[in-house]
Amino acid sequence: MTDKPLILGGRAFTSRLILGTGKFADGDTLRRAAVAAGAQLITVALRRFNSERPEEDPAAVLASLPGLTLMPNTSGAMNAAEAVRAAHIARDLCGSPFIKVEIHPNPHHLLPDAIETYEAARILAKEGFVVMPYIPADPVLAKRLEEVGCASVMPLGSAIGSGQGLRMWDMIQRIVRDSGIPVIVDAGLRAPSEAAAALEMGCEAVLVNSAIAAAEDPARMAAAFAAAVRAGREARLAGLMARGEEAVATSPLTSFLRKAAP
Amino acid sequence: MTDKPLILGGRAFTSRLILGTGKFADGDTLRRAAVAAGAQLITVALRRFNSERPEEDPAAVLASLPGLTLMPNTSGAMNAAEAVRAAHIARDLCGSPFIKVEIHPNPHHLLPDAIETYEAARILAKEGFVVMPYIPADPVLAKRLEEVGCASVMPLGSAIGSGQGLRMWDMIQRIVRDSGIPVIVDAGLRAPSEAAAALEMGCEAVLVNSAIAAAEDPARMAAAFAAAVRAGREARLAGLMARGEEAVATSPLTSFLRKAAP
Amino acid sequence: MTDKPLILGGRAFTSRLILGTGKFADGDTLRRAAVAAGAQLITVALRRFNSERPEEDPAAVLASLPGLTLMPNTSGAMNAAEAVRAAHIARDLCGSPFIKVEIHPNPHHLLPDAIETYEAARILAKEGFVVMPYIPADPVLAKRLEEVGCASVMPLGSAIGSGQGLRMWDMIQRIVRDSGIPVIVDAGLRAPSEAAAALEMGCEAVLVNSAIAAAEDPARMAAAFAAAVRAGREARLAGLMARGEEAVATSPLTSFLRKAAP
Amino acid sequence: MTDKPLILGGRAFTSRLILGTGKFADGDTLRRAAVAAGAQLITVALRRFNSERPEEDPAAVLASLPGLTLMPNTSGAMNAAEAVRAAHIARDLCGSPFIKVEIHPNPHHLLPDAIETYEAARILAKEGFVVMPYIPADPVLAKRLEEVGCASVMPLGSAIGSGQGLRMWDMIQRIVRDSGIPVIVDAGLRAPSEAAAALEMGCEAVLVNSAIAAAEDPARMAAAFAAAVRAGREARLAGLMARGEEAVATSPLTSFLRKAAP
Amino acid sequence: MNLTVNGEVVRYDGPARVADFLASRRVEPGRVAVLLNGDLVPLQEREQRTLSEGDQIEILAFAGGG
Amino acid sequence: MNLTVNGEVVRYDGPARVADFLASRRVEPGRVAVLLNGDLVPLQEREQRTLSEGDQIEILAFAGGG
Amino acid sequence: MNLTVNGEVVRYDGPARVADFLASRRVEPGRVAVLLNGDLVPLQEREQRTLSEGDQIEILAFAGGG
Amino acid sequence: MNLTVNGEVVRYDGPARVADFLASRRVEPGRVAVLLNGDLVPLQEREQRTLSEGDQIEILAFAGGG
Repeated sequence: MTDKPLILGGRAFTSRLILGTGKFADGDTLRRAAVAAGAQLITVALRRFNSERPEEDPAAVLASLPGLTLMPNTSGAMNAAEAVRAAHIARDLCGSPFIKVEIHPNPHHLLPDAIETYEAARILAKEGFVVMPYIPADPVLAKRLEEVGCASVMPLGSAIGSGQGLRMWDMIQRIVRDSGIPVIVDAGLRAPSEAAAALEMGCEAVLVNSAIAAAEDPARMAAAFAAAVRAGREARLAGLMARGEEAVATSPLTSFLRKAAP
Repeated sequence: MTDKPLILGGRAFTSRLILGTGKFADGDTLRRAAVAAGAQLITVALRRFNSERPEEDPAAVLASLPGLTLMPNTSGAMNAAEAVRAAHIARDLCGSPFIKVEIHPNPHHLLPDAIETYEAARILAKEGFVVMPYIPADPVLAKRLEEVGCASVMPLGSAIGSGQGLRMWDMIQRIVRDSGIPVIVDAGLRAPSEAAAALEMGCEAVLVNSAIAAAEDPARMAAAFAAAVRAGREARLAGLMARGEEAVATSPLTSFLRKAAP
Repeated sequence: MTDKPLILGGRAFTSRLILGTGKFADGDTLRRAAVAAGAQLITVALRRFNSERPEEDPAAVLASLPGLTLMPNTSGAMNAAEAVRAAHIARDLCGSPFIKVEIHPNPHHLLPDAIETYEAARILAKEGFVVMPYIPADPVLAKRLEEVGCASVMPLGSAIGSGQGLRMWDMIQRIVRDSGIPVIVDAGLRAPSEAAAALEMGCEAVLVNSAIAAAEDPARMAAAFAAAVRAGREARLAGLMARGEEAVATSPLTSFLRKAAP
Repeated sequence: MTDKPLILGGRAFTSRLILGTGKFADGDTLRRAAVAAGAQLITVALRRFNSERPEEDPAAVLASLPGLTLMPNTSGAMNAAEAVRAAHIARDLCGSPFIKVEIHPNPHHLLPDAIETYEAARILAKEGFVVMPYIPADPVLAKRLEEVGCASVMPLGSAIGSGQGLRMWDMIQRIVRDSGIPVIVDAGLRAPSEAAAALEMGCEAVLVNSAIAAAEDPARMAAAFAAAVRAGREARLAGLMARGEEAVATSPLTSFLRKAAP
Repeated sequence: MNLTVNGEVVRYDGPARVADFLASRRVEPGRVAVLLNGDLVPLQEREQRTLSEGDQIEILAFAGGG
Repeated sequence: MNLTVNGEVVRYDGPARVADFLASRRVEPGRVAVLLNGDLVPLQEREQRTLSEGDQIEILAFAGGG
Repeated sequence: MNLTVNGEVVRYDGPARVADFLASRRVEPGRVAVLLNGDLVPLQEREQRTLSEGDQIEILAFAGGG
Repeated sequence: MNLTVNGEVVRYDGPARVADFLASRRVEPGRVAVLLNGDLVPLQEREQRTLSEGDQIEILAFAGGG
């Protein structure tokens, strides 16, 4: 039961569960969740430094864990120029070439702006970043992002933090079918079953944050997601049965029960 | 991360994946799948003895595996009387008190007959069987089966062998909410993610056959189902986040990116 | 654009929208909704007479409308015997042979009891009633009810009054495919589009109550349901296009736009 | 039961069913469908002139019908420049200021290109066209198209010609909630019920082609769509009941049936 | 005499025929069904049937229902 | 004697005990259930019970099933 | 002269005005758009504009489309 | 001198080097990025670059984010 690792920006990841670090109650909860998730790629956001609460820095909280790669996001950026600027700041801060391009001008639905995201991704890919854009589930956009050098595309399952799961199933499936780069579902997942479903349909990984941070027991939920992601991946490799419209018997429908009667 | 075992008929099961034995290519494939699934409860069907192919008997094939409990089904029975008769024959044959009551008079859709199933279950429960009825996703019927002494109810996810997954989600959820006995999804599952979802919503186990037997690599798929079932169970115990209609930010939406410009 | 009428109990109905009379704000609202719906078959319930509010009787409220057939229901009955008793009382009261058999012992979900409903329907059909049972979306049960002489089967779309629409789509479709008597969706519809969908898939009528009574403008909503039911029926007769997995161009994909450039 | 007309480009339309003219068997079938649909706005495509089959021109076929506005599409355009060029040609040909901007570079899924569509729409709106872009169900893109002066946005229900209906329901709902211009569902509808549902959720119109042209009886189906669109619109104006999770009784659940027994 | 009417004990001293009793309660005859000690009393029998001490009477009518 | 075994008529002239009959058909005793004229013949009774002309015998085993 | 019309090379020796050329091809003037070497030739200019050897002409019309 | 630090005007009279200023605010140097009048000041330049009256400084750090 061997599997190839997930390759992003030339690095090999055996974990297919990317962990977001927002909304955790405290650093200890985050650390235990990260361990339970077996996460190797971790998102962080930029904010103004607050000298009163320096311990909030998830990079510091997780510094002692081996084998983590940081992926800063550009959250807060309203357009391509701001996202490019955020990427530069983030790279200065942690040295990681990974950048999650995330441009969502509307604070009510936090849905990504296709046009600005495309422009920022194009520029940052040229500059050598490992660009991972958070995008609408739009197959044409996904293909264009591949063409300008993105390392992956990360379509939303549903709105950030909504927990509505894989509402964009149809379009994600089309993205997967055409994509030459890894497709990673980002945002909206609520349950490990949804993460497993994403892997089963051919996504290469999922990015989960709220569903773990807002669980009653975040570390236990992180472990559940990790197991579900592995199960979904294994199922993909094991070849799912075809779906049919009709019933197909699994037991012999013999008639001896009638005939046997005297 | 501890969990209580699943109790059925006074026996404790740590595995929540019940394996059906139909449709496997051969005994070896079945045996390897059973091992990979970690199955402790296994369904078998009755048929007329065929001296040409005695090795087909799954009870014989799996005899060397420790800790298995057999659960014969009454497949082929068209009414309560025939199902009761099948149960008697099966108990004579293997000694197991478990019986999966399965009465589906229509060979096209193989959907269960509520009235005959109820009658057979009532009789067999009185006779001391551990009765596990395969039923429509009907909450009132489920409650009545509990009242006559069934050990569990096993509503269908969708039609047997169709691989359409958890189409009956709504009604299964209502059954789970009201039930004092374990609810086990039986029939229709195609993917490990669906099994995980059943456990997440509070089902105590799933019964899977076609999805494993008809996978390209049955043993690998069995392992994937086993992992997904555990993940779904763990997620249930870890407390899933609430589902919302609206987006909720996971990253700070600060405005420094704009203000920073001179 | 001709259509055959719906035949129930030997009577021909040109309207395929059956109206429930519960929950209306007052008699005038009910009367205007009934007119707007063009209803020909109307459900009513039994209750103890209240001399303080005799005007509540919907049969009295609607007495002036021509061409109405009353269909009392057995709501409140907890088992077959009570439902049979209610049917006798109702027939004494209005003389109509129509009876909606409705047995839902659980006041939380109001879901029908398959076993009691079957028993009551069997008895009442023998006694000559035009039996219209409210049932779970259970194809085997539906077939058995046809065999004992019911005039139609009325599977639920979703729980009574929940407005969740056609959640039981799959099983209703199987009922329709096999049924020799009219299938009528009863309960759970919220929007005219759902009523249209029921007719499109081959149901012969729908029974609507809450969606009209609880609308902001009940008469206008009744008219909308009536129009949608006719549209759905017409669509059924006009032959819906096949559903596909793939896109199919509706416009010529010519290349002159490129070639035209000098 | 009055309604305001739909205003697009300063013109008032009482019909909310826009008809596409592709795939019809012949001109007569198209003409009868257009009449039955009551269509006031009609899409046409550009192609190279074929002197062998001049009668294929739908503008000629429909010329005798009063009150029709033509809306050429830019089908075949692979990018913004080609779409702008197609718009110019189309305006020269029919004089109509309406243009359906449709840029789908991938012939397999025919999904729209957000970036090129945005660019073409921006240019054409500035030039004074009444711009109606066919778009992915992307709320941010929709808002930006409104800001550059589009007359409406036309998100896809599902892939063109697939007949999969309102798969993009969630995102279309978000578009409707935020939009200051009419939202029109274009592509993928198969059944009148789906058109009604679009209007119920607040879309101002639908564009239908394959579902009518590929029906067994196109004129009858056109009439069914027209009726369903009116029903959906009326339902929107009549105020749909709230959707709930729980059952709510429509009949009194009195207990006289039990107490009455001596 | 004392009667139990729709579950409540009431005193009634008018004429004993069911029809008279119903009239005393302002009941429109064609709009109700009557159970006397559990048995239906159809409209045409209400002039004949009489009430006695302790009888249980149910008067039922239609109400809105779905 | 002639027997009907799993629906087919067969000629059998061996010893009349059920156990002997089963052995003649290469049946592993613990893997089948036996119905003789519709009645179950448990394992422990197969040495005693005997077959007669015209008996109907069903020999049943487990097969794969879900 | 040789022209490329809708992508095909054709020989044309009639009068050189666009309108004449269109008439030679049985085109109803109000039902087509014309591109001459990539530029639109509106209806009112087709009497003036003339064709030359090697010109590329596109004649476009409406077709059914969604 | 007066500086605008993360949007707020503050008085600062310590040594003018960026590194000194950061130290005065108990900032762990490797955990922040610094923008001086909109330009990034990388870690290795903070010993050289100095602050002047009216400068705008942004000090940025990582926070939890998804």
